[in-house]
Amino acid sequence: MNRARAYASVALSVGMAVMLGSAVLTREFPPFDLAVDLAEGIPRSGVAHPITAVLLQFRSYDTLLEIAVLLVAVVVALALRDPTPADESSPESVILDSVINTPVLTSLTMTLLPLMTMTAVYLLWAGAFQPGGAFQAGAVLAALGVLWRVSGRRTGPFAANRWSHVALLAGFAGFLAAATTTLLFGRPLLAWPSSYAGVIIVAIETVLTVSIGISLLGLFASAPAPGDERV
Amino acid sequence: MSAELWYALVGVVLVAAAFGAFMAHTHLLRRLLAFNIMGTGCFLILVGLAQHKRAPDPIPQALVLTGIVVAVASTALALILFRRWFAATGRTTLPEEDDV
Amino acid sequence: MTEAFVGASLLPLAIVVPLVWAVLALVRPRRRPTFLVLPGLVSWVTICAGLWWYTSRLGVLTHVLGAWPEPLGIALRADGLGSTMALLTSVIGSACALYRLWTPIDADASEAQRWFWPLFFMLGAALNAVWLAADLFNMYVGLELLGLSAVGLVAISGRANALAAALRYLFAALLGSLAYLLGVALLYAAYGSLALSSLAALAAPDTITYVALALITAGLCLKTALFPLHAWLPPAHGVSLTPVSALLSALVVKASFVMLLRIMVGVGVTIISPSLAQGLGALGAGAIVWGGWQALRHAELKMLVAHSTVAQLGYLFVGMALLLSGSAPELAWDGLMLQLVAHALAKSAMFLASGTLIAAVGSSRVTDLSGVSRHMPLALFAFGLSGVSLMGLPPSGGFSAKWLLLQSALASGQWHWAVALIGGGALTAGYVFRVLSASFKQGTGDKFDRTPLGWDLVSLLLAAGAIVVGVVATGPLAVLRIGAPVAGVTP
Amino acid sequence: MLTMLFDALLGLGLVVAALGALWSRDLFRAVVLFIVFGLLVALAWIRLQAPDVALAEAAIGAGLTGALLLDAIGHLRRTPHPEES
Repeated sequence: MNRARAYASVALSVGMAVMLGSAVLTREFPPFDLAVDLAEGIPRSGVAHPITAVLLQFRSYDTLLEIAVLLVAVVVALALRDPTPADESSPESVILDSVINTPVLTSLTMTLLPLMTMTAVYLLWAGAFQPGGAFQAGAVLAALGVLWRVSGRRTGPFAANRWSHVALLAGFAGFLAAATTTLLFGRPLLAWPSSYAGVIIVAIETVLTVSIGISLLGLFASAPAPGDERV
Repeated sequence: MSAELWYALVGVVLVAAAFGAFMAHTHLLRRLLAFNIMGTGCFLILVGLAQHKRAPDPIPQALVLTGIVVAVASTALALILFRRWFAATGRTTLPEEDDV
Repeated sequence: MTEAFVGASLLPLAIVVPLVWAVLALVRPRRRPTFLVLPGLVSWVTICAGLWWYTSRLGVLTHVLGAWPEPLGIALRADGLGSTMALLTSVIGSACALYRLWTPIDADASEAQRWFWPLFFMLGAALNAVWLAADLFNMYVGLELLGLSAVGLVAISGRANALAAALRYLFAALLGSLAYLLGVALLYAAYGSLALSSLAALAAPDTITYVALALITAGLCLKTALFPLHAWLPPAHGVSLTPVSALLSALVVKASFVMLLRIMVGVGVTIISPSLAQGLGALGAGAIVWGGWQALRHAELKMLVAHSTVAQLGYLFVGMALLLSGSAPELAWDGLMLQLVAHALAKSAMFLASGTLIAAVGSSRVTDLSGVSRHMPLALFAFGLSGVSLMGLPPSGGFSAKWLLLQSALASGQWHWAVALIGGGALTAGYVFRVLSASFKQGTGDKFDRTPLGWDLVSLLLAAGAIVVGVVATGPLAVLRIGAPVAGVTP
Repeated sequence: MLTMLFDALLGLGLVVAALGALWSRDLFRAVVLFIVFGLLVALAWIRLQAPDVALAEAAIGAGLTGALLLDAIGHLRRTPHPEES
């Protein structure tokens, strides 16, 4: 790092801090409070937990696009590691390189496996009325998968097989289908009838949990490993 | 000063520090670290400032959840490209940019 | 079912349909899934054409997603600009898709290119999501979807220089969208809403609003590759697969520009000082000169065309300056809109034609084009035709756009922009004739590869579109004025 | 009073961890500090009464992103390109 670069960096930091700090400190009270609208909307949303209501009702379209973002990242990951048919004889070697195989970690994983699965299920279920939901549960599932993989299992949940492919797509495809079906009934996109909304949201969250878990794990597992120099 | 405003100001410091580092570093992993810290600072500002002198606001909190997932997707994508690039050239920086 | 309901239902379909095809293409990724792609293109174009037609008849269309009204919920909104860009996206997207389908499968080509189609449809959905968005955070998610799929498309050509370009593009995109998000966070804190419509009514000239708008402007200018933040663009647009280059240059960079336009004109118009707008315009003028100069001296054909994009984007910012600080904003609006449309058509045609010429010559250097005029008359004609629009010769769309901008500059007494506009035209003529004269030189050899006739066809059609838009400009312009947030503009 | 002290210390800790992650000479240490930073931010989210975000931050922000970065560094170290520590 040369000196000029360091000075420039400090100057940029200070400038940004002054600009943002002055904005934050002079902020006036906003003219209206969206939380009031939100409180009125919750009873009709089909879920009791406000964050879940925002993610899967009021701003569900954002969530739909966000799952698409995740899917794009996974697609690029798959594209850049894409094992050609010739390579498929030894897909494990790609994975095994990044393995830290220790007995402690292996036994730890075995203990954590049921525990983390239960945590994921609990988080998913809890999301309807308290902190939790598809993203947290999916992240726990992914963490489980990462542990599983790191502890040296060959048949991980993201071995490039048909089932993980289905699970990967199911979340987004299911969400998209549930979003679009409403148009057939003359309602806006994503406008589920409020009497069924609770059930639909739980169903969507369940498939999303699995898909998010698989996607996050896929991002981890499909990183090209050393020795994999096909470019 | 409320706790909310305090954390928003911490967010300001984080964004500022990470922005400087992002511009200064050429090592792509260091830039990625800076990007993630900048994002976190941005989220703290979003929630902290919105909740300042107010009840907890679920809307910015939900936005941050979305933002976290988008950030991890971008980070993972960047890492995959980076590892391919490193495997192909042995470089940790972009061409035309010197090593630190 | 009422007409208004049908029209409004087309809004989400313009986004959902490409998403559905992205999923279908992912079920079993293949290099050339012709029978999967064609119905997707047809339905996509049909929906967007319908949306455009309904907008032209009924005015601004709104679709309240989830039946949760703004600002608690999110709405999609199709004004003239939004539905025209959506139609343009489906048409140019389809042309690029056809070009790709006609590309012979190269045995050596990277396997990664099997994943072209899912990314392509995601890119199309993301573009439509941005054109039709009416919520600041929703725009952010749409922009991220767009950025990541675009980076993915650049990366899948697989060569090391494509990886470098993709990485450079990705880091610029990440920094840009984070700056934008920071601005959005401040606006939410200041106004308690994310809906553009409510912010437009509330915006006040205070510190937090200025800082927020500054961050948003900086971030979106980086993503639009405004000079001097353009360094990431030429490599990304230059090394990609030809249809990807065309999509990126014609449409993707415009997404962040349209967002900036909506925010500047919708939220900022009453509080932005004229000098700030002039500053943006000055950078635009800088882009016209710098991009044109670089295009004049670059050795490689696709890099020349990519630098031409840097220059042409400059006109958009000059137009924005005239819109925000001139005394004839209605002329500036019309000129700006035509520049968006005509450049999209001309630039996609030019990239596709360049790809054809490069494939025929087997070299990407401009000097190696000698003799190509006799063998590739159609591709060269498409290149020249798009060049006519880019340099602003009558009767093209580019001419009408630049003529309107010029009139707006003169009516506002802002002569300095007239210099940039005319000088830019001269530079453009320079680099277009550089390619043409190289092609008309007597060739040393006659070894040209055959290229698919379909390639010539799509680039010719797009180039002809860029000309026709100039001839029939009044029709599209009437639609583009619908819902325009500018005083004095009426459809 | 105690909570104010906690907030002050946590905020300070966040900035120190972030500066370490940004400027530490050793890349491995930088990533470890980044993970520490992520866990501290999770605490900050709890103080901001955002338990959902705290959960996501701990699992995704610190956990998964940290794992991804560590994996990438391991990759750099194992590969015989001695360009960067």
